[in-house]
Amino acid sequence: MKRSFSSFMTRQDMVGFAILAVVIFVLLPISLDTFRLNLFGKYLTYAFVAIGLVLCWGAGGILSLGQGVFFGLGGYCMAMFLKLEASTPENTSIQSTPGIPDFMDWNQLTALPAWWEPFHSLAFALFAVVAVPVFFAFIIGVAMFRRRVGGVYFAIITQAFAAILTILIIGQQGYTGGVNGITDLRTLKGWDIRTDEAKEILYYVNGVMLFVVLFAAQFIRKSKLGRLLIAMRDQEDRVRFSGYDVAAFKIFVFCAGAAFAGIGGAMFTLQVGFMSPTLVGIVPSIEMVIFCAVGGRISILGAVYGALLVNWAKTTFSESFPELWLLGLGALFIAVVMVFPNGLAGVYSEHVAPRINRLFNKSAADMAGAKTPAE
Amino acid sequence: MFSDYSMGELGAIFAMQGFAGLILFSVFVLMALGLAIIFGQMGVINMAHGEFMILGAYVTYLTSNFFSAYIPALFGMYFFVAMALAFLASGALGLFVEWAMIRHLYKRPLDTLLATWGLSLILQQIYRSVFGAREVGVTIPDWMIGSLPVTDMIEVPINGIFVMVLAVGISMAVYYMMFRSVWGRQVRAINQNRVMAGAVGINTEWTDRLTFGIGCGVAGVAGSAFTMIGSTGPTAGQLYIVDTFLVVVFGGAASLLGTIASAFSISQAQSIMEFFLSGSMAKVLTLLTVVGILMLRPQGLFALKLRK
Amino acid sequence: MSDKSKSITNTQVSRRAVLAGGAALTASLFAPKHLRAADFPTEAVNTTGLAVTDDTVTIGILHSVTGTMAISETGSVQAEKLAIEQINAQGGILGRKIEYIQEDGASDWPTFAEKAKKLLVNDKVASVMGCWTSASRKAVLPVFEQYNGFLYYPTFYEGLEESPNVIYTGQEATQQIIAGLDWVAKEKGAKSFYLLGSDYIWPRTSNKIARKHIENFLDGAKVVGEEYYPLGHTQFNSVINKIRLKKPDVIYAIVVGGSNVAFYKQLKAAGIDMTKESPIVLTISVTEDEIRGIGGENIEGAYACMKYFQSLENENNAAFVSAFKEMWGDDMVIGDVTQAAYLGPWLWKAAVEKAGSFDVDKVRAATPGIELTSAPEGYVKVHENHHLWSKTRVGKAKLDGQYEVVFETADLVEPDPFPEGYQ
Amino acid sequence: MSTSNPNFVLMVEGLTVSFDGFKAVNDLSFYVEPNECRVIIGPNGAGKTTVLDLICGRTKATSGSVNFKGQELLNMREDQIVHAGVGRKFQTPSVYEDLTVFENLELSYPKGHGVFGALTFRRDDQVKARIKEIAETIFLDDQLDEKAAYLSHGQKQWLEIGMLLIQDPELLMLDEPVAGMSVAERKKTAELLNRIIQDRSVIVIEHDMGFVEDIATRVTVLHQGKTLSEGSMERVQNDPKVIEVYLGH
Repeated sequence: MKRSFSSFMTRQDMVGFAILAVVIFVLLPISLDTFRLNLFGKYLTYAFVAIGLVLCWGAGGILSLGQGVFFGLGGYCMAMFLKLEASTPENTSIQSTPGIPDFMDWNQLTALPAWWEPFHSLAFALFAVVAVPVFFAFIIGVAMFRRRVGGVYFAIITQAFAAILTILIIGQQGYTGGVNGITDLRTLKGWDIRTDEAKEILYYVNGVMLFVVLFAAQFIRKSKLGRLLIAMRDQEDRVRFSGYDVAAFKIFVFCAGAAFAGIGGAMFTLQVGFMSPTLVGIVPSIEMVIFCAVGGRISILGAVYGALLVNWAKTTFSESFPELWLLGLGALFIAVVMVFPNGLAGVYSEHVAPRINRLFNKSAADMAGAKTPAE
Repeated sequence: MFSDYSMGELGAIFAMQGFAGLILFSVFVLMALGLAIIFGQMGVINMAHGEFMILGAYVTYLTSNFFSAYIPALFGMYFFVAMALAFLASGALGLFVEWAMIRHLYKRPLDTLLATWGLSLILQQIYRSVFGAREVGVTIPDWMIGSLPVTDMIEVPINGIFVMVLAVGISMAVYYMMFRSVWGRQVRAINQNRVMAGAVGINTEWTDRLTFGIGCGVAGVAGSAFTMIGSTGPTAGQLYIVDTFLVVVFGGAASLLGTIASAFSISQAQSIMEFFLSGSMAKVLTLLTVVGILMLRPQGLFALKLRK
Repeated sequence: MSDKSKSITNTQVSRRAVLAGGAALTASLFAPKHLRAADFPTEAVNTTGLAVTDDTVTIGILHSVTGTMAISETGSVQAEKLAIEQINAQGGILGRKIEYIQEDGASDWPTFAEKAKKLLVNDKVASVMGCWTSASRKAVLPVFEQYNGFLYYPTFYEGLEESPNVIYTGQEATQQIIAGLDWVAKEKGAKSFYLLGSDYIWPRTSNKIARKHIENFLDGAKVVGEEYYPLGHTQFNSVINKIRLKKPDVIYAIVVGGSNVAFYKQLKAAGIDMTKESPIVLTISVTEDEIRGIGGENIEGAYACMKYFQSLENENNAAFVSAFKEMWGDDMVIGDVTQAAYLGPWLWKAAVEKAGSFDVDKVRAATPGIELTSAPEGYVKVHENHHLWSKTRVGKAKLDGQYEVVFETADLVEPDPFPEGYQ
Repeated sequence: MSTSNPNFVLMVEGLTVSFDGFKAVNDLSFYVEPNECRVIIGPNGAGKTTVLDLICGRTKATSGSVNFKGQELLNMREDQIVHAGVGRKFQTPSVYEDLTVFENLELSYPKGHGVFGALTFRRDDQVKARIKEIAETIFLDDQLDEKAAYLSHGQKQWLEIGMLLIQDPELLMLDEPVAGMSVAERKKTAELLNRIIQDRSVIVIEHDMGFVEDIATRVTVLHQGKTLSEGSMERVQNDPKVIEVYLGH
């Protein structure tokens, strides 16, 4: 047991996870008011996407510029459930067809479309939050990876998907809420998600979900599959001729990334209170890549810090110097690529960790002696 | 849909619709040529392509203001000066960007993509600070406005003809440069075998820089031409980016002819669908078709089958 | 700074001229000289913990300064700042100077919601001037309702909304559409219409109302085509050919943003000379602001249906235009929304002074029936449904980028955000 | 056509591939017996590497048949061909530079090759013992925990051979295994190859004639995508056609 755990997580990993847990569950809640905490909760939902990107891009070399699609699909699935709950016949009595979401009424729909019906069920909605993004990722993955589309081509085609989905959502406003998105979400099974208390609870739920995803990602990375991804990135042919079906692995990791993004999207909807096509398109999709790059594309913990840091900077800078924000963001992109290709995690492991290790090892030497040797 | 019209009217409409498809084709060619040079020959993804185009548009705007303020007599001719200046400005910026950024990233195409996206954000903000957030209105010389009546019913927009002539001209110029000039030979040599090209005395560093510069310059000319048909604002470049990439990728990255063929097929598909369907659905269907075909044939329309 | 104070003196002079001219006296114009903060102790005028001190009151400005919407929203920010400065020069509200906190929505709806919440929860602003697109308003609406904020929203929009926490200073769809269609049918004898728009809720809802009106209320008129293009679309040659095929009397265009520029340039280039009025181009989405990007020569002859044009001839407007240019530069143009945004602070001031309190509930109660005789568009009045009574006007675009007003309704048009028979 | 013949492990018949009309391999046939070491030689561009690519599925053939122990390989995916028992070493050493020698070998261990197999793969004692054994064979048992990036060129070649050995293929295909090696390394490699070709069939592409003589059971000479000559080293060396196009130069 001990042995398998140590291959799952080194001592250094454990320290990293513990620090992050302290930051998310202790430091942020005690130092921030509910409003700021909710904001950080929103930032953390992007971390879900960034973690998925670490697996796909950092480990597997598959750069998707369409992660917003999966984030959006997850978010929309959640939003559809909440919208249906908010659209009771009593709440919507002024509409010509009470009981359907307001935007449908404005678009002359007189009945709920059939594909909305299952979203009356929370269980189905939660299932869909993961299943719908994974389904689309699977289709895209099979089509692309079986035909060995990769690299830049994959990036551009996924970007086109982001564009297509945005146009579709905006164009089919009777069914999707159009450019306004699905707004005015109120309760989850009767529990008002807009109160301060609910926001705090949702923040913690979000934190727990994030750790679930982090552990899943850690499990994948530390399994043989994780090493295979790195191997594929460097020598795809060699992996193939060692008897692996490379496409299947890529499809798997792409689907995993999509599932993470979908969960993030659902948490976004819950915390922010609406979902709109602006979170699906090309620009947010690329921004999600930069969260991952800033954190360090090879580190799942780095991805979380990257998402937090960039979004915090975005909020802070755009409050004080809105005009400079884009310059800053652009410079950040360039700097991360040219100067810190391994992002925060790289800076940490190259400059900070060695020093900490020196300190840590001295005191840890005694402890290690007390422990039963693991290997 | 057509029962109320005479054959003559229908014929005229279809002729004009065919012409609309050709204009769209020319627009696509202009958008994509610069990118095709850069992506096809160097493997670099330039996400700031749209911003290089908009630089050309702003140069055109400045030139038109200069002419109307100082030499109004020659105003009708300013557009040609503007295009040359647009080429030089975007090209010069391209040379600089290659030197400062791209050359460090040749082995990391995905990273180039991110870095140039960062560049595009910076350029957008610079345009916004310099020219304001609003679109600027570029005054077009009178002779370029309006249309030529070919028959009683068929009218052909002059700026459309201009864009077409320009697209043909630039394609020919690029073709000539690629296949007849020393630079073209060097570019192709580097594309095939960088180490060997360097060994036989080709200055690969300078050739790369020049290639990137020329690609950006062509984008600038395209941007200059687009002031006639589209808007000139800090974020206008973003409108073109998805279409441009799809045209290049669909054509098969390494082939100029492929780019032109792909521009032709996408523009015709879009123009025909736009005529029979509503605008948004036409766009979605065009994109889906292109993506669908790319999934079946990822190497694009015109990639050569090569020994691996 | 001296420039600005001079401009304010000018407007005061002209406002006095308005008064002398016998216009109705309103609280907002006449009262300031008598209101001193000391007469309104803070604990009395602010019982809900808003950001009100003994000599200041803080409000929020929430628009996009960056991103794609910055183009459109800049004018609104400028107008709101001008109004605030003018109000302060007159002594403020209840003897308190207005201070503002400006936040950037960055053309991103979640950011709007986030910043709205910050303004209401952290900054405790007494009211907010802000939003431009419907999407941003929809995003902030739950926030305003939850925290009982008060928003002044300047844009003409699709209607279908009536929030207790929003005052809509722009027109809802019927106010902008119906009078214009009636006019073009009566004056120009138009019978067939081609409806065209960018693909999102405002053009679609507006065209729906237009279609109902054309088919049900205009004698013998019909809609011969309806089309939507994605936001940012730049190629309109195909639809122009379709229009040729249908030969409508009127092209009713609600294209927005960068698409606008492309549409009019290509329409002109395709040989459709709008000055010949065959077909007539009627739009509700092109203000003077947009013409700057399109170019006067490309849209000359088109008609726009708005409640305000910069060229409007009245003393209020003359003062407003000159003050605006003094503050923001001579090359500024002022569109419909900019004027509507300018009304926001003045309407709020009038409501606060009528209520004698900054409390949102009291201001809300005082708001219906508030009148502004000093409005650049002439005279407006707040309806029970939180929209404004205002006139509808039709302008004809000129080469210089201004509109020539060719028609205005005789009476104020009643706002009707949920129009019966149009849904 | 492709009836299985127990006398042959591999039967290549009428194999053809054309790239835009250029036939890189043209109607090629040859047969490999169990435990045979077949060396393919030929001038540059003769199609040697392409033949290996065709057998292991890296390049799709235009026509012909490749029969391995009764299975038609041309319809199979690369990984399926590997599982059928064909191993392939590339011309330039291709090892996973970011992983350690141990991990490189572990990934080639023939277990856990499906997605879920890979997720649940455990590094048990049997795996460790096997890796240790292979590492000793390829002279790398001291470098197990080193990243592959830090190995010398020759060591990388050995590592790749080790990665094939751990799969225990019945047919091993090596593309220029001694290219770029020092004399000492070359000698060690020949020794290694002689040891590992004992209990399997091997196809080797090689230029170094001394080395070929050391290991070859039979030699096939390719020229312009076709067999020019086939037989023992001695016979091939004395074939006038071969002398003309290849050895004579």
